[in-house]
Amino acid sequence: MELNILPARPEIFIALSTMALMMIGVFRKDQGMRLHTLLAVGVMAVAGLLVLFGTGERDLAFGGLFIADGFAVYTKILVLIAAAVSLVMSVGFIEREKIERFEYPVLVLFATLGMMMMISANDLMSLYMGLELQSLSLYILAAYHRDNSRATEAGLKYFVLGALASGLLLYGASLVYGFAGSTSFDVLAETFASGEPHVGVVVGLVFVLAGLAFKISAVPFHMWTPDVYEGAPTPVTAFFAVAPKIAAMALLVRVMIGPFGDMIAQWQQVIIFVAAASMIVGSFAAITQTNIKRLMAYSSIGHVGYALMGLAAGSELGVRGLLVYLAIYLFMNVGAFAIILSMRQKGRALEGINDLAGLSKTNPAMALAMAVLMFSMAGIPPMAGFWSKFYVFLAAIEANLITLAVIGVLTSVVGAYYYLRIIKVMYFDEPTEVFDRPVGRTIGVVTAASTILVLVFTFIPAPLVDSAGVAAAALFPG
Amino acid sequence: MTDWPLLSIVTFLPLAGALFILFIRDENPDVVARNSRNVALLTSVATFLVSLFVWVNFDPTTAAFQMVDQARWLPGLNISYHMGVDGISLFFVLLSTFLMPICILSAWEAVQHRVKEYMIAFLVLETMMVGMFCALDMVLFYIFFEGVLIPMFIIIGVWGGSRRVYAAFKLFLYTLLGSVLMLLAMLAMYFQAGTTDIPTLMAYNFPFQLQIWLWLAFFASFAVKIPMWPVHTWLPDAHVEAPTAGSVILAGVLLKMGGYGLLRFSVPMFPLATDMFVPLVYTLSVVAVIYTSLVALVQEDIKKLIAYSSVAHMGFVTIGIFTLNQQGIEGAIFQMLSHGIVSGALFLCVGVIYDRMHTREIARYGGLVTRMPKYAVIFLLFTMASVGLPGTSGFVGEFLVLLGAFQDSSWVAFFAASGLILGAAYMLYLYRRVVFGKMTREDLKSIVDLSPREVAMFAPLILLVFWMGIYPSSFLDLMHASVGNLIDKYELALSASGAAVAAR
Amino acid sequence: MEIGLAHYLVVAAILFTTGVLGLFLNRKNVIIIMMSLELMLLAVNINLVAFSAYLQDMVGQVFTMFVLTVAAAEAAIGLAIVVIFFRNRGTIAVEEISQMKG
Amino acid sequence: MIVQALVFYMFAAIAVAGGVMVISARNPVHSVLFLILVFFNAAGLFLLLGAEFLAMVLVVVYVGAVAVLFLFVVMMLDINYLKLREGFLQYLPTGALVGLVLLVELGLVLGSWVFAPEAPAQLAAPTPADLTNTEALGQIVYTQYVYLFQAAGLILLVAMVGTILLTLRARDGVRRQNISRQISRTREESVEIRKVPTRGGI
Repeated sequence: MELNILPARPEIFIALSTMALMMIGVFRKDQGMRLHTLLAVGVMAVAGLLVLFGTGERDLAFGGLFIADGFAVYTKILVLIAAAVSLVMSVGFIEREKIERFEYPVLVLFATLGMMMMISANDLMSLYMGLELQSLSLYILAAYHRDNSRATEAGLKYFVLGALASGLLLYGASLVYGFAGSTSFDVLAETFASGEPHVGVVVGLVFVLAGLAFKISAVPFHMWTPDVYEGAPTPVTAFFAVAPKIAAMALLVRVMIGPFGDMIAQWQQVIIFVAAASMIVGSFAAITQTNIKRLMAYSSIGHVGYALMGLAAGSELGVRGLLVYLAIYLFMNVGAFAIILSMRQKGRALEGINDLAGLSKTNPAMALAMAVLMFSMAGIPPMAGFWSKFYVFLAAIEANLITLAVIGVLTSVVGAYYYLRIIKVMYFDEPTEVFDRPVGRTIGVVTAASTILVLVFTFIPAPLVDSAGVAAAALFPG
Repeated sequence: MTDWPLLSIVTFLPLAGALFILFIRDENPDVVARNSRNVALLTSVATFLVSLFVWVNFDPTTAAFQMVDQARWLPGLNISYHMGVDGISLFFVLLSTFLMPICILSAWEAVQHRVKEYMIAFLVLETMMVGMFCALDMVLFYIFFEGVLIPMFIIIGVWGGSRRVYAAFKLFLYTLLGSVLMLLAMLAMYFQAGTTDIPTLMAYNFPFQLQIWLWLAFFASFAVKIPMWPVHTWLPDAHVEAPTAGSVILAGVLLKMGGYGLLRFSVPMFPLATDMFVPLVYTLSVVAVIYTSLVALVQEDIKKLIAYSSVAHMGFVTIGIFTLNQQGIEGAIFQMLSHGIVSGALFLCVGVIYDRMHTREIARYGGLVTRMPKYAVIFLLFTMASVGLPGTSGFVGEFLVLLGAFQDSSWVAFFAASGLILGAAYMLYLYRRVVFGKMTREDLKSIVDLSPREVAMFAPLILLVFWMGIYPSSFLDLMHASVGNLIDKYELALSASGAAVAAR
Repeated sequence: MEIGLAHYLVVAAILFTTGVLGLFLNRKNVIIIMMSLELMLLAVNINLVAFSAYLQDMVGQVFTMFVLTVAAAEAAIGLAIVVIFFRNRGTIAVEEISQMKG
Repeated sequence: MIVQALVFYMFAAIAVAGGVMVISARNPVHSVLFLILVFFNAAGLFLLLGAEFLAMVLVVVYVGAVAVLFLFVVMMLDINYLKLREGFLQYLPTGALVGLVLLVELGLVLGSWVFAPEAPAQLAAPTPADLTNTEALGQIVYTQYVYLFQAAGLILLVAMVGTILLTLRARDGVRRQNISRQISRTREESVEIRKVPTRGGI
């Protein structure tokens, strides 16, 4: 039996260095997390290089349990960027809240490792293990601020619903295994390619879908999102909003297009429904929110709906649209959360939308960045957010999903309303008090970088779209 | 000079100016404001000068697109960066670049807070407007078309009147709602025709069923933008709350985007659907002309009155476009240009007295002629132009539209003509109430006449109103080829489909 | 009477349903909720082992083994979160969990 | 054969009944005890299916560790459990109905279970005939599935880190025995000899 561990180099590297980081943390006496954050980001950077300079070809490791291909390269890079940036941003916040422990970066690393394992899963079992490694780390991170009752409640809710999702997913996986006699994606794909699958498999597929829908917080499995986003410490929320979403979305795409690719007739309707419902709930429920973290939660539900539109199309164009969407979603969210993280007055963290009042006068640069990001999230050209929607709508129209596309554009108008509300608060309202100056430059750099990326994408779309195209092509051989 | 990417320069020069202003920094806010104003004025004047080169280089003998820039843009899709002008779009470009320096001048003293942001917003707006008129790719067009909303939202929301937030949201959401459907239609066209290139699509024959849906989707967007009755309600709000320069641009250029869109997309790309929907458009336009004129008569707010008059005038434009003959369409284009200048000037006139009295209520004014003779003359001139007095630009457009309409349907012409009379009524009524009569208010006694800066602002507008009114050929001649081509293709498509039906 | 695969699957289905029901009926008591989760995982395990036996394949049992491992880890973390939640609140009732609607 | 069926029905019935009791018992301690009962019977079902190793693991790990952990937490947290049961009956009818529907549906699907025709040919690890269950598992878990084995290790590590991070706290004001200090005390620092003058008081 061929093990061939080389394609898993980045994962192995992260696993080993995370353990090394834990050792360092245990033997060092002081409680600071700066050193660990720095090292963790270094680890992610090296892992990113290992991912990038892998072959990029389809390659199996560990006897087919693990797959490295173009799709994995693209999504892993996104996940690593998301994790590294949100980790860097969080240092200032965590230090000010006096909850710094070296375990924080370590857990982020473990979660990232889990995400990469999910992305590279080529077997129901490795899917499950990756998912759980990620989820367990995230449960802990959600409750990380253990003396804060909101954070612990967020952790508890996230745990209960996440575990429920895992249970549903597993039950579905067991049925799929029971029918096909295999858990390997390749074998499953072959089995389902030939003829009508047994109704038990369809039930299993629905259970798997439900479990994964929980992880990407798609409607109707979204209830945990607002509470967890609001309750968890803001840096953790920033992390939650991007990295796990991207990873779970990538996993969903791989599972649906790979092993269940020939069962599209069975899952397409479900995905269409989930996408439409997510867009509707995400836009309408966000209107009445006053807490910006809650708003971002509903916003992310809506964005998941739009991205799912690409999957609903079930085509290579659709997957490419989804991948472009994820990348742009990443940059927009990272930038927005950088600004949310710097919302502080007199050492107290603020979370109300109205606390942004008059930001255009007190901090014009930050307000401008936030305005650009909000317009982008609303999907107004020429910001990048428009293109992310453009590519998924393109795929939806190609696949003749006209109704879904119409629902999409109409909800995007509703969504525009609440993004505009933030701009209105910043630009049209009178300022309250000035925010504290952020410590260090990281927040500023992250904000500026993401804003510029969002603006520049219109002019230079090729690099991102091309690499997304390569990644999508990896899922559609031949 | 022709080798230069002239249109790209005209489009992106203001953006460069905006970026430059963005980086102006100084301890003293007055210095920042002064520098911003100067840079903005310089940039907009320079842009106007460059756009004059476009006019000079324009070849009136051909209907093809000229001064074309094309570059690879979106990978994997047949969507490119493609710019060019023809006889239809040329003057809209010039109108935008012409009005912009005037807008900036008008805000010289009226805008005192956040000058830097104000100038940036206007320059970005100019880029979007010019780009929209030059774009020869649907996706590119859409980006500029939607992008206009961003600076407009900020302009109304930050520097607007008391209900600015409501007006800004209404403007944004209304127009966005209209245009997202257009986006879907564009994507559908992409999959049907395999490209989003406008010249290619103009030559493409869409199936009739599809044409109807696409026409409706495009119409949803353009009707909101024009605005046509009954989706015009955002316009009075936006106009009333917008700052003077915002109103000028709104009336002068933004409303024309809808009319331009009809000429660029609906008529040439969906001729069969256009033919089918002519009665609908006529009905809506006639209702708009008469209804909004009546509404304008009873307005208490000067800006609101002019806003409703804009809706009525744009009703003429849609009538003209859908007559689908040479006079009608040229008249519509001419009417749009004329309305852009005249209504822009009228809003400037309102701005002048608003800056002094800080009210737009008609009842608060009266007898201005005694204190402001220069102002009274200029206001009269533009009122007359708006009414359509022969010799002014307004006459030519309305006359041509009526001429075109008469060929198609005498009833439409009749209703449109009655709209003209109503238009004269409300404009003159407005003028009488504001300028004539007794000066009863104490605070009006100290009002001062136009400053040299304001005269300088109005001078080019006056000049143009007379030029267009007395010698319209210098504009109309450049349109003939393109409009003729548009109509030829339209009739060809109609007869081809008629032949197809007959052959069946 | 022959005991077939379906018998085991039905037992697992009953346990699974019981688990799901327990989760939704005991909306306030987190400890019972966690035990319901354990029941669900047990049902999955019975499924997997039954399939493994009737397919004559070891993979199902391997899967079960890892599910057991992960479930243990999950229980440990869940209980840890319950403990700190209790420390902060003095109760283990989570009100908003009642928002869950299937 | 009949014996096997009887044993199956016994295990299955007790497991199901125990499961119902887990979610409906008034006292969480009872719930935990019923959970243990369910695990024992599930282990019995595993034995019937020939999975001896997993049966043992279920008893050792689940009953020995997880269930005891539950019991420990239930007893440690001093909670008025009766209050927490409010609302249980309120939702019972709808819940039971939904559950019944789900169950019937699952039953219909599962009752007519078939394997894919290709399934026997594509087994990744067919059960070897000549090995015991434990040996067979051992032979593949460390080779074919070493990736998952390592991943499981990482998951347990995360669980350990997490529980320590969340619950361990160094309390102030708690006296702890420091043995090395105790035994390294010298006479000089511990005892002071004072000469107390007689009849003078201190």
